[in-house]
Amino acid sequence: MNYIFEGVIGAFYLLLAKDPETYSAIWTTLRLSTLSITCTLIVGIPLGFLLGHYNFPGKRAVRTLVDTLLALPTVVIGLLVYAFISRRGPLGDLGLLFTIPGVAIGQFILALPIVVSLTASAIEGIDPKIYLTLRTLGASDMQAALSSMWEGRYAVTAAAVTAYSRVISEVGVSMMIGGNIKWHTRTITTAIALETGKGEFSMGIALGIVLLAFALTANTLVSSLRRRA
Amino acid sequence: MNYIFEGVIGAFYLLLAKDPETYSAIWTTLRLSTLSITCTLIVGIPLGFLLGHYNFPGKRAVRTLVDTLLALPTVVIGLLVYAFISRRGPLGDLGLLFTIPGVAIGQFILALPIVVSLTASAIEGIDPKIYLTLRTLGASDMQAALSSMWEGRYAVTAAAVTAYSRVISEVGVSMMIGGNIKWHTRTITTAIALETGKGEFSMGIALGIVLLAFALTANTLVSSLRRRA
Amino acid sequence: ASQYLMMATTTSTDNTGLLNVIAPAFEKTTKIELRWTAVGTGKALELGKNCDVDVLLVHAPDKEKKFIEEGYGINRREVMYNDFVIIGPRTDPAGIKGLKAIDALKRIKSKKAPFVSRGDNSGTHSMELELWKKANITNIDKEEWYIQTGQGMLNTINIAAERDGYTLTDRGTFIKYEANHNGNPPLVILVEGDQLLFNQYSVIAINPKRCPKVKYDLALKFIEWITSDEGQKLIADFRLMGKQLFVPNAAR
Amino acid sequence: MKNIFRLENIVHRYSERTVLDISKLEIAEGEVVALVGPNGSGKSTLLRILAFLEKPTEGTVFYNGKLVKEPSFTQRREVTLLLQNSPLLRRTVEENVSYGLKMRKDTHNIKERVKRALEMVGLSPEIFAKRKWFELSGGEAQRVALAARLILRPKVILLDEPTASVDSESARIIKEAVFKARDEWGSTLVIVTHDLPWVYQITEKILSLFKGKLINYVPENVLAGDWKPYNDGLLALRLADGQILIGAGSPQSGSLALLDPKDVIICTEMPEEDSALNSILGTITSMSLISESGQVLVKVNAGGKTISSLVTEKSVKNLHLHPGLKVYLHFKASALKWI
Amino acid sequence: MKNIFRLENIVHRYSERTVLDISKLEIAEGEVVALVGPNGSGKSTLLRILAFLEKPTEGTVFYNGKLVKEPSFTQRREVTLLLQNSPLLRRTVEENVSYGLKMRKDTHNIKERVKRALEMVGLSPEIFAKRKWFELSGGEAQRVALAARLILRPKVILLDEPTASVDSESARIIKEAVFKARDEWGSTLVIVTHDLPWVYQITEKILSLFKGKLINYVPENVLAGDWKPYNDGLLALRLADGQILIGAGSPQSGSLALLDPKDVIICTEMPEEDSALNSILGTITSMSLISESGQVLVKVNAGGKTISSLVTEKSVKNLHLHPGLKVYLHFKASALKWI
Ligand SMILES: Nc1ncnc2c1ncn2[C@@H]1O[C@H](COP(=O)(O)OP(=O)(O)OP(=O)(O)O)[C@@H](O)[C@H]1O
Ligand SMILES: Nc1ncnc2c1ncn2[C@@H]1O[C@H](COP(=O)(O)OP(=O)(O)OP(=O)(O)O)[C@@H](O)[C@H]1O
Ligand SMILES: [Mg+2]
Ligand SMILES: [Mg+2]
Repeated sequence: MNYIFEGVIGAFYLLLAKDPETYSAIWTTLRLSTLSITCTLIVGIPLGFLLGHYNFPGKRAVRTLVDTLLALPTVVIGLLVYAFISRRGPLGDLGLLFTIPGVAIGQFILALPIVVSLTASAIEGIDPKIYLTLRTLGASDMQAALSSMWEGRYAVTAAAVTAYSRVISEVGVSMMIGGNIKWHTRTITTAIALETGKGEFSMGIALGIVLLAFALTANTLVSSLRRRA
Repeated sequence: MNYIFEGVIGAFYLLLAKDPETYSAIWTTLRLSTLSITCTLIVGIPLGFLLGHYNFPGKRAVRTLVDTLLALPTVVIGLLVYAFISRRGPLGDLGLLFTIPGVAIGQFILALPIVVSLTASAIEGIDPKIYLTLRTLGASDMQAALSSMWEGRYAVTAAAVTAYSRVISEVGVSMMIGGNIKWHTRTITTAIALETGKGEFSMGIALGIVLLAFALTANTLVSSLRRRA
Repeated sequence: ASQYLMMATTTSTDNTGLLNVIAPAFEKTTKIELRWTAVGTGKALELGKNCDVDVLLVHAPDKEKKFIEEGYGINRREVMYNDFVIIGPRTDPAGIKGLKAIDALKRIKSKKAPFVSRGDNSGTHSMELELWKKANITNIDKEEWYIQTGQGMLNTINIAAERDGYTLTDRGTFIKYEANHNGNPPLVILVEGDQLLFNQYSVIAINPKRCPKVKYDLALKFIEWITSDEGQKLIADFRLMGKQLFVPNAAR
Repeated sequence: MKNIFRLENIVHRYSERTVLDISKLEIAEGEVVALVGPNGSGKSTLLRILAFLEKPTEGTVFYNGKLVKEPSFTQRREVTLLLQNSPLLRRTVEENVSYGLKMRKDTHNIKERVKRALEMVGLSPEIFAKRKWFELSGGEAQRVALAARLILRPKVILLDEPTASVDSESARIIKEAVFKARDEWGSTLVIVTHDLPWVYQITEKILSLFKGKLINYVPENVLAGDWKPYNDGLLALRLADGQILIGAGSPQSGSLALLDPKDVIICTEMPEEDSALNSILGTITSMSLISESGQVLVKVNAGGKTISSLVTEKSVKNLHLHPGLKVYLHFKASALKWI
Repeated sequence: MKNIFRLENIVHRYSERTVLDISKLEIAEGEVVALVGPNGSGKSTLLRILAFLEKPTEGTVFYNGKLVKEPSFTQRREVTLLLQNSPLLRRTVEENVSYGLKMRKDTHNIKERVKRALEMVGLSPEIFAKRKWFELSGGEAQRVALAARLILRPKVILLDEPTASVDSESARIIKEAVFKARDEWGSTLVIVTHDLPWVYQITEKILSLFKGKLINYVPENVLAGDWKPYNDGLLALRLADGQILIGAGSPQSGSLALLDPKDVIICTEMPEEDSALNSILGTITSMSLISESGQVLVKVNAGGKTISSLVTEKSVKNLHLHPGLKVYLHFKASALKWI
């Protein structure tokens, strides 16, 4: 119980005293998650639309496959990406190991099924008459796709929020690919894992609260955007 | 690259040769995830309905809070639960630490925001006229809630699938609360983490494939249920 | 610093805080930044095999020798040691206090007292398995009292504390654990000082012949520095709770 | 007769905009009430309040003599509403129709009852019972939704444009079904429709809403336009063909003139000059018999506006009125009511 | 005149059920076509095919003389369809109406054009432009959807029940707006409606669908019921009041009799006996003038069935027909067509 109490106080201390290690981790988390979520949304939302909107043979199978990939553990993603970008892997020359872009690749793989699956569900939930309406008003395929996403914007945002949360709270990929290197690839979550490993439980909780504060900021932004729309 | 190749072969070996350690982990994963997802759905779906359906002051704030809790890292959840159920914690006498029910508590905390948030989105996506229709046909509050969930069944299932995937792929809570104790609380994911830590990367990938096979089975079941409805 | 050196090391060197002292000093002297990833010994060696790091700081002598023999690494130098201790509840239900390591394990087995093993192929785990072997105790994998955690040292100690069990730990981590409990931990040292419980840490440079891209020159500089008087003194002076954690023993 | 609904001082607002303002409204048990009014006049809103789906912003609702604060479950179940463009549930037709009964756990002989309800709205159970909700045409869906209400044999049936997209033959069947409900089960009916001939056929009790207010006129003749001051404090509206309508009174700006069809007399000749008397030339476009009342609703197109007049069958006969005939419409300037 | 649409051998099926079966259909440019038929006869399906939203299961569609396999983007944009119960987009009224123009990147003077489109459907831009999609009544929403189509000034406008839930004054405005489209922009119009008097008013070209097939009769008089064999190979249908309708021909079982209103003669006296001639007593319920054609559609209720007759204004005058009058309807047994 004390951990929690000390953790709360510790969180305030870290944030208010501008602890440089903590701020470095926050900054890394921000850069990393922005990079990975941007890529994921750019690729995932169109794929989710295609999967949710069109009927094609094997659609159910693809859907089941995507849902299955939701269960990919982060460590496994870390291993898979590592196999490719390790120096002896096929992409070793790119020097992506222990870098933020490298971790972003893993987080992309992690978040993509979430975005695809939930966007597809969001699109399926839209009244099919809406799509017909868009077409009768002369929307091109692309315009109709964008507009029907706008019609289902709450559910699409939910997909994005879920994926973003997954990305900032994950530790397996960041640890495996990023290496938790101090000042460089240490994110809030890998810092938490480190502190917990050291037995510094209240520090772990304090950093956890810092992460939640970070997520709260992001969500408040999203929520105020939502309100405007 | 070899890791992946060896991993695939290893997965077949583990499954076909009925490796007892692997099957023990599969069985633990099954028991644990069934317990935690059941509790989560029982609590989370009604809460999600309330949050999605009713308008009340502070609704947006609650929604933002739930979305923020989506970002709770598993290690932090592990720490929080540990603080309560450790022998020196307030619930220490229940002896929940290093047991499956103990881990289930943590996974419940992990999955609950997912179910609540996505169910709320699903409910918000339903044409409000549907709820009115249910009421005009004489449905009680409870019946109308259940029926409107049925109307949004695709999105509600998506919430459940996402939460279940999160539960079976998480490692932080299982490690922290379960202790990854061989033959007892070792799940597929904690086994993966262990093998990876040992440097047995191909074994980690093999176990990852085992987990995916597990998830595929579950999703195929869900998908065939979906088809019937 | 424009140049940096990538090191893979075991969790104990990082968790105790030693590297937080060494890295700045090294950079100050050589203008080379030290970056490290703290993983299990097994994983550290695997990273080395894949040429993903430049240098290793690990503690599993047998595996290290194999690593060198297979040509993955060169220039192995011993750096420091600490020792392993067997810890357990103050009440010591199995009564092992003061015994030799082998006898203590035999006692634990006969009393079926809970023994918590890391079970993760780490240096500590390798040492533990060796001790069981020396005590001629086999087939304990499925015993009710033999708990395998597959986790890091501190978590394993915590599990042992929760279970009122015994475990084998390196002294550094135990001091850290003591510190976490403000010097009054539930588990205390019951067996120490046995010659068998010696824990050697070494540095290894990755073989540039196999891995042309590794920063072999920087790795050599690091090895040279850590085995130098300056490095060795830093290790000797590193203290937690006023206790020394590692004993420098680099051979000249 | 007992009142089933009594509404007092009902005001309903959507974000500051008042859409309903009814000081008193009584509906007797077993009565058939037609609710008419232009788009946006508050008809659907009133039905939602009567169905306890919405609470009025202000005012009190009495149901069956009892003040309703929170409608009880039984109260709610006694009243059913067919929403405007009612959606179907994502189930088969059969499940849609039986839904209400299942919720009531009243499943005795349910297959048979679903069959009969479908037949009541003119849908063949063999063809439609197993169809999915999206495998229906617009009118078919509308009728399934109606069947889902009729099967409940409720005390009060509120229907929001039940025949909007239904073909004429089916409309007839539906009208019959609705009457069956009143005659056999004694249901009270409130029906919103734009089909005025039907309204006149089914009931004498016509509630006419206009901008949220109950008015005493059937809004057959709503004379909107640019009313301008004229001699003697009168107002004038110029029609497209140059004729001038004259009204008395002092309306507020932007208000509309209403003219009760009963106040309009049809003549075949030009009457004497009288400044306060309108006498407008137009062509009869249609004539409809109003059920058994022996009255005929005559619609006349005068300068692009349609003005209706309610005349007796006898005068239709005497005047030899017929569609296409040019006639004069006479009504007093004071017959125009302003709202 | 040039054909804008030519359909050949169109068959459309939903999971094995044939809902449309048209061997040939031509629609000329600038024409106004009314599409009528009972619920489920395939009207909406046909409109979806004309709007290129759906591909017929079999058959070919020519648009503007060209065979359409995959409709080009331009082709699609030239045709707009108002869906039955058209949903609005989850945006403001203004954004709904301007959506099509924005998609065309044609945003010149857009505010003004939105205003005019709203006025065209009788909605005040000041009141409605900023409203959200759900802040509208049923009829208001319907009119916003229509405005969103009219603003595009398309070559072809397909309207699926544009006046279904619209009040009579607004219906008049909409009807005017639709004509403006034809007269000013030369648009081709296809209108689905159950409002038959309107149909007769607007066009001579009436396409009548019945169970997916084009038939040559306006389905005013669909005489469904239990037709039974009678003397001389004729068939008979007993009405509720005991009178008997007689038909000739050999229909398939379950088929319906159609009677063209033009084939029905109204008399005020009982004619001579003739076994092959029907002579049914009924009461006139309504009479409507058919635009400028000088004809009047007279509806007669005979034994619960409504039978329409199309007569000249002159004979209406001569016979002194008026609602409420009892008349005899004469038509040959062979005038009944079976489908
Ligand atoms: N949810 C809402 N929010 C704001 N305004 C609304 C809402 N629902 C309806 N209105 C407005 O309230 C008024 C009354 O609407 P109502 O639906 O009761 O009209 P109605 O008489 O049923 O019209 P119609 O014949 O078109 O169905 C209209 O001006 C409408 O724009
Ligand atoms: N998606 C669908 N799947 C299966 N059957 C359908 C589907 N849509 C329509 N139908 C059926 O096709 C037939 C024609 O439907 P359509 O909507 O074209 O009729 P309609 O003439 O527009 O009728 P209404 O006047 O009721 O709008 C109907 O029998 C209907 O049940
Ligand atoms: Mg309405
Ligand atoms: Mg239709």
